[in-house]
Amino acid sequence: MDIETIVNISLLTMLALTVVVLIRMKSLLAIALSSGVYSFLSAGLFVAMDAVDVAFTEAAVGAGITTILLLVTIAITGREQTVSKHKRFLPIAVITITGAALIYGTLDMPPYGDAKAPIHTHVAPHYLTQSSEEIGIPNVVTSVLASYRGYDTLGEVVVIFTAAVGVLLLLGNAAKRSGRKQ
Amino acid sequence: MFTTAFIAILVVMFVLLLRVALGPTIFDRILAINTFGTAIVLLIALFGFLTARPDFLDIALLYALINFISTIAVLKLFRNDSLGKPIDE
Amino acid sequence: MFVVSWILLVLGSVFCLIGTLGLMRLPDFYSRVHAASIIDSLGAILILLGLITQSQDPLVIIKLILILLFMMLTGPTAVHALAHTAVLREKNRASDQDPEQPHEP
Amino acid sequence: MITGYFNYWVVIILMMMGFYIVISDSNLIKKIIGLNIFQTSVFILFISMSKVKGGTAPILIAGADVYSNPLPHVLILTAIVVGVSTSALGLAIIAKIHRAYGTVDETIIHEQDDLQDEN
Amino acid sequence: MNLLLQHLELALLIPLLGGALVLLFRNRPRLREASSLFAGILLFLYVTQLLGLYHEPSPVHTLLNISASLSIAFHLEPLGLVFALLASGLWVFTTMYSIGYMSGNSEKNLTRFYLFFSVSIAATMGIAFAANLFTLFIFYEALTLSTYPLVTHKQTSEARSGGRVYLGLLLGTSIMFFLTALVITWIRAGTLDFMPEGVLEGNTQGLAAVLLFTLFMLGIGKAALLPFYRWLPAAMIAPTPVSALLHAVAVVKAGVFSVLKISVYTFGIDYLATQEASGWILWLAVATMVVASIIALSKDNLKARLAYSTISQLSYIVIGAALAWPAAALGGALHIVTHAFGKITLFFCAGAIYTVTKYTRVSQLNGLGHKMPFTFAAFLLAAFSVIGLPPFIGSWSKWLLIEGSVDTQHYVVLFAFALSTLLNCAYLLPIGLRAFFKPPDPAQAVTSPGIQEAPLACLIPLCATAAATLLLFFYIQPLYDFLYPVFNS
Amino acid sequence: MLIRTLIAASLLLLLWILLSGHLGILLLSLGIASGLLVAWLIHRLALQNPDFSTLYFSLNLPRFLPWFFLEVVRSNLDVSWRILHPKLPISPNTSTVSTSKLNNVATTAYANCITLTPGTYTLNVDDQTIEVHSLTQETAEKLQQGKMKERISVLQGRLNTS
Amino acid sequence: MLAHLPALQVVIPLISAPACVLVTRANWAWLLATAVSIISFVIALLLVHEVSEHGVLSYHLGGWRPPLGIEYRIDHLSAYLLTIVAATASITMIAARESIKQEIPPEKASLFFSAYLLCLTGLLGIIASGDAFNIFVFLEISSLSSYVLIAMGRDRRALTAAYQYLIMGTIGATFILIGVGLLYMLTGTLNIQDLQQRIPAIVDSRTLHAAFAFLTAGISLKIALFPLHLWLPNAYAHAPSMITVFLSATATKVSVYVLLRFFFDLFPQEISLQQFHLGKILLPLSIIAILTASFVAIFQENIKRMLAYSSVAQIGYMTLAIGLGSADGTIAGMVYLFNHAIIKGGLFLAMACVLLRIGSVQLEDFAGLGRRMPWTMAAVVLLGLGLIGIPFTAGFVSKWYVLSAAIEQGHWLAAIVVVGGSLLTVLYIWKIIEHAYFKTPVSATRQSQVILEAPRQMLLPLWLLVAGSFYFGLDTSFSLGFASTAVQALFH
Amino acid sequence: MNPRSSLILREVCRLVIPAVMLFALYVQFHGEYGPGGGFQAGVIFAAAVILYALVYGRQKAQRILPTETVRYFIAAGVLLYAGVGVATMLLGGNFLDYNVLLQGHQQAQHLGIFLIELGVGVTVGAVMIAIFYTLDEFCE
Ligand code: NA
Ligand code: NA
Repeated sequence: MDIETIVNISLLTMLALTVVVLIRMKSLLAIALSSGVYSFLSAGLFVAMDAVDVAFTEAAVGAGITTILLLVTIAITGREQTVSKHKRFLPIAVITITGAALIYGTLDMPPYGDAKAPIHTHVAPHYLTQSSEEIGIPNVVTSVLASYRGYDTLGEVVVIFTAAVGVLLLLGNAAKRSGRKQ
Repeated sequence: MFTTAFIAILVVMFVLLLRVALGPTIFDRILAINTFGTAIVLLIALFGFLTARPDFLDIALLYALINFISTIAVLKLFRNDSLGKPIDE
Repeated sequence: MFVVSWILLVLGSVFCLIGTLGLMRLPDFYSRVHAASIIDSLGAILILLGLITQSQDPLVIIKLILILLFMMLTGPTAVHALAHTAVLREKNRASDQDPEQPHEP
Repeated sequence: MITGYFNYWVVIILMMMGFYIVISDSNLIKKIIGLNIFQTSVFILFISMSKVKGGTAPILIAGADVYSNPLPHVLILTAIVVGVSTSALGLAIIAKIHRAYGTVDETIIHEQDDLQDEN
Repeated sequence: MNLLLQHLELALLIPLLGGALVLLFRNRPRLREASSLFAGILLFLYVTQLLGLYHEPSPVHTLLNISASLSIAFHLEPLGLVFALLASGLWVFTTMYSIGYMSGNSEKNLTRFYLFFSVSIAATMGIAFAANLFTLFIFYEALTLSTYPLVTHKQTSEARSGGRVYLGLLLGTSIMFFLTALVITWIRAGTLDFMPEGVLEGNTQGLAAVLLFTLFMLGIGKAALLPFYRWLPAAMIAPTPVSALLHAVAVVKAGVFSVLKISVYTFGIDYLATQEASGWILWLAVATMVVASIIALSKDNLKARLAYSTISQLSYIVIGAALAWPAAALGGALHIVTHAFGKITLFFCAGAIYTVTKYTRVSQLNGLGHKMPFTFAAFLLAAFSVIGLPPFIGSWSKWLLIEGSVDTQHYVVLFAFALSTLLNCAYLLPIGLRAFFKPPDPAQAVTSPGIQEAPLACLIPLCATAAATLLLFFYIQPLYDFLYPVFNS
Repeated sequence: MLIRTLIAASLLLLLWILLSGHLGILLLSLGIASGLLVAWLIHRLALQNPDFSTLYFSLNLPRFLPWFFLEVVRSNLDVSWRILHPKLPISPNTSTVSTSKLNNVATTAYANCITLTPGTYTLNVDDQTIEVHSLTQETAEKLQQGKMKERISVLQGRLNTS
Repeated sequence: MLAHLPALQVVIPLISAPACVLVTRANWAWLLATAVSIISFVIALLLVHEVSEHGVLSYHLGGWRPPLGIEYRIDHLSAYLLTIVAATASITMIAARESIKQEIPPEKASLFFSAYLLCLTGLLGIIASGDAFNIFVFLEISSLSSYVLIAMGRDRRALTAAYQYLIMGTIGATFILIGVGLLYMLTGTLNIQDLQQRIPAIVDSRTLHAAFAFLTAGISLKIALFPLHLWLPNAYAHAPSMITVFLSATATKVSVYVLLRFFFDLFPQEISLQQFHLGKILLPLSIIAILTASFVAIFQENIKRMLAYSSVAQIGYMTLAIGLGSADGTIAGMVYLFNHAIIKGGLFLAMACVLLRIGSVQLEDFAGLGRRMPWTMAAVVLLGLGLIGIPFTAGFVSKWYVLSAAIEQGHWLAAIVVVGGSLLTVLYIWKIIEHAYFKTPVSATRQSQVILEAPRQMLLPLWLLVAGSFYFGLDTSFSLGFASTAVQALFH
Repeated sequence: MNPRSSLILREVCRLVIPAVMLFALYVQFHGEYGPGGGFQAGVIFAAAVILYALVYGRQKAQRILPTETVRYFIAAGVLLYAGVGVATMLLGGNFLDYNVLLQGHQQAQHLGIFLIELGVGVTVGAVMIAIFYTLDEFCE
């Protein structure tokens, strides 16, 4: 086994452990922080799988935003503990079925890293071979993101814009009110 | 050559994870998670060398810069019960 | 150069492992901070130095130095803030109970 | 077999654990965290697909000719943004729910609603 | 005059315009009622004009195509013309009668009443002239909906629950069975048009035909076959003119008219006979006839008794169709007319009695004949007609039906007719006889002293229709000749 | 003020060049623009020190680093030895050290250096003192001797010793 | 500019959303939203014309040919749906002013209308797109904005409803994402036409099965197909009135469109039906949906909630028609979708009128309303008849085609359920009519209360929908004609 | 509480916040060469502002970067992005077809990508800041 595989497997295992820990935790703060660990680990995993841009994004979001937003919300709602009134049976049934469906689905997947898989032979080669001519920048992820599929990225910006509109719309008034008070 | 370092870092991460799980205090967890950030920086830096792609260092640098924001935020929450108040109020 | 790099990496790894061991062995939060410091300081420094000695590209060296620099700037700040808050918390202990910290700070 | 599919299987397990949190936990914030885990696992699935053995990150450099597939990376970048947006919105709604109900526990909220129905 | 023939939608427009006028004059009661009456007379004149102009073969006039296979279309044919004439004619009487009745009982919401009255006549006209099953179905539903506000008119919780049963059963059966039958017909035959020979021959056999016919018969809830007859007694909560409208002019008549029309023009009488599709519907109708008669006998409430009587009489018509024999079917068709005159008179009488005395029960009527002689005389004449005694028109249709059952050697049916006739006598005659020959209840005489004959607006229509039951006996031949070709092509 | 902003901008430009490594016209001008923007933001956000203390301190820093590195190594070895020792010979305690004559920047550096050397870390900073947690009695005593403070106080230069 | 119509259809509302945020006056924001909705409608009509004239329109976003870039592909089906959504949007916005003035504080109006425009953008984008992942992105735009819009309801339950919808919707979207990812993994492409070419070759792959399963589950969640419908009743009942109008007429419809696009186009429909038994999944669920949801609707005291349950049932009709697996069934489903948008949109609009005037949509408060709000309640009656499926109304046409498709396929149970469901519809619609016309208010306060008829600005659109319900009950050349061309193209 | 208790944090942030901001801009403009781009840059920049708000208080951050301004930036980024698309349309290309922006197609692509990444960065940064502001204000 090469080191990449070891790192890969270790990180995946740790991810699973993190979630187990997270499920069992009751303190919301601890949970929010542990979700940060999950983000760390997945960023590491993305690096290990050559997805540098994704890792970068996960790092920025995980370390800079998600945890903060969770913490602000916890600040609002109080550091209330989860009353573990779990519904057990139905959820377990649902995840067993869904998981089984997915595992079943993996059986005909091209093995991990297989260069001959259709995914690596149809459209992607064009990006990798032609991008330097057609776009002229080394980061193919950026050329796909910003040019070939630039419209998706516009959609992405609109999504985040929507989130902002939503948050401002839902909570914005409180700001005005407290502003007037002072 | 990198293997040693890699394995060491992975072990460190496992143990830190254990500390996160065991606690027992919330501060133990925060400590472990904060150190986890260091471990990730090292892991990513090592990976850049393993694959001869030093581009990865930007990610490590990013973590080095902003990893402590969330730590500060948690502590702020403990101190002020809010994130936005000036820290010394 | 190669040997130097190798030594630095291995030493760094060893300190990291010792730090982890301390994290498990030491009895309370305030002591464990010291163990974590080992990873944050010499562990990180040595491994990054190992990488610096390894590379030829000046840009890479600069970035590694920047990483080191910022880590040394933010790391202790975070640890201090953490310890400071733990102390404050200990002082305000009576008021609120955290079920996941049954006996300590 | 193991190395060929290990990624996929662990990803599925992660996904299901995240999904489990979403549908089983009664704390609204924890549900959002579960949702995050669920989504992040899907991201890992996508990125696993993109990996080519012996390949490197799809930023063209001299001396490399096998690159991992950039397209899933692009898709996942978008999906991450979607995930963050969803979380932010969910948390905003939770904040308002807390103001309206004084709790973020689903069970208690339902109890309150039922009580209101009776009156 | 060809214009009249080409624009059969006029038959719908006239009552609808009447309705619009009613709405326009909602604050001026006299004008409102006058416009209602005026529309009725105009419609009647229009239909008589059509009768005069009618010649074969009549072209189908398509009002609008909804899709390739669905269209709203009208045509003229004897059965429909007769039904239209009957309905429009009786509408005039009913309107007249309502004016007297509604003001006599100081009912409220009269604008709504007259409006929906007009709309329901428009719907009836649509049924009468429908050139295809789809059009028939549309106006069948429209009739249900437009009569609902009339049934629920009193707005009491009793009225609402009556309305619920009314609407539920009629809409329910029509959507559940009628619509399904329609779709099946469309898929099987590829068309929904009414054809002189029917459209199903050659594409539907055996059990499928039986099933289809059954679906149609059950679907036409307005024909009040077992087990879907409950709506009719439930609707008795409505004011009496509405009952008249339901029982004689529009609703139930539209039901049995649809039964006949579908039997003749969708199935074809010959086809029905060869496929024996109507076999068990026949028995169902016979059972309904007898059972309803027996129930009628047990009812003390006058209008309820009349309602069950209607259920029983409707089965005559269904039997006419189900016997799948020309004479019987013709008898059924005639029975629509003859029963209408008889039954409308009976209801007018019941309404008149109620208007004057507020009595609703048979047992309260003792001795009233002397105070309301015209009313009760008319009642008796109509009863004779309904029973089927000569020289009243009822006897003609009954005779043809009996002839049909003999021709087809359905002796059980014959026996049932006999039994039903006896039962008719038993539940109808005592009402009139009791009024004339039994002494009044002394207690009642005290509580309601100044009883006199019904108001003129009520009396004129009921006398006119009663007279018609007698007079038309002698002028039935043109009607017979007019309808004959429909069943003997 | 303008000078401070310009100095900040040029330092930021330097950082940009170190990060970027590209010296093309476009990226360099973007770097200058970014430097100016951030410098302006620093001004707006009032992140500058009222004096040049940070700058002076940073310029003097290299003199201090070798000594400090050795200090770090020494303390690491010490704590490592204690962790590995089967009997875990530790005696955790808190003590205070004085920060008199150190300006804010130097105090911060002092506190962080204390934290960076395993065996001691800063718990709290007060007007004239730093509260320190030490793993053993000896490290606490060693810190009390004030060698580190001396070396740091040299770094802040002559400017202000308030 | 005609060549750019496919892009403009989506881009105009997209740009106007941020522009709307910058607008300060509530009325101007409304004006902008209304103008944009109407422009979208005009563009949709132009697209209908273009598609009828020239066949399928393909627009290469960014100038990259598919499958390299993202393609907007307008065929008959998309043009049909675009028209429905844009028309609903226009009518909703014209009617919206008064109601929103009452339900949304003026300082939030510009954000509110911006969120609405985003929702419109998302829905239009889903329909226009010919790229599986791009559909996901716009699906998220529409979903996120609808969570927000729903949460703006006055009752605090709007918040829990929105939250529940957010969770369920995100799970659904993530399932769709998994499905799309697996498809991409197997084929290397995201373009729907390209996928269609490549799927037959890999039809035996178990991964494809899994992809199909996840897409089905995800889309079913978005459609609110039984038993994944739980989010819908609360969301519709507590959302601001006009949002309920808009969403009920568009959101689930667009999800039904996605179902068709994925399973009858992306997956060649014979594969969906024969290999993956789509019909066998949809039919039983639809049947249960029709029966249970209609039944539950009967017992609702809150009319918006009643109508929401009715929507679940009506969606059952659409999926049932599609599940029949024949071209005729699918056409029926499309006609149903069109007509239901008109009828249910109208009914919810009437509820908006009622809510505006009496501040409640509880059944007991409807007593005597027929006299006090004659135009509104008359519209309720007429639209209710359409919902039941009374002839002359659009509702009849749709029920007719569903029924005939069921009988043609020999699916008798489905046929019985179709007509049985209509009967249940009679029951709950009649509860409203009975209260409005044949009951007098119980409480003295309600009796003495002065209730005005709804403002003309709402009545006009309402009656436009009523007229539409009757017009499309009589003239089916667009609703049926265009739908059959659209579906026939799918069935080749 | 003693104002010096957070001395270390404030002093360190004097250095870290500008560094993070510059790093954000670096990431913004180097997306074509390495990992990163508008989205990441926006997030990082927002993180810097959030850090400032954590240490010096949100209201101080708002005095310098008011909510209204942030709101304009939110819209401006999207408008910039979509505006590039509209511009390409007006110049005769398809929506977002950068090739019509300039003569050489690579330069044109560069310009297009530069502009849209800028749009992304502005919106994302502003959105994150706005969300933090709003949530935190709601907390009071
Ligand atoms: Na230390
Ligand atoms: Na990039």
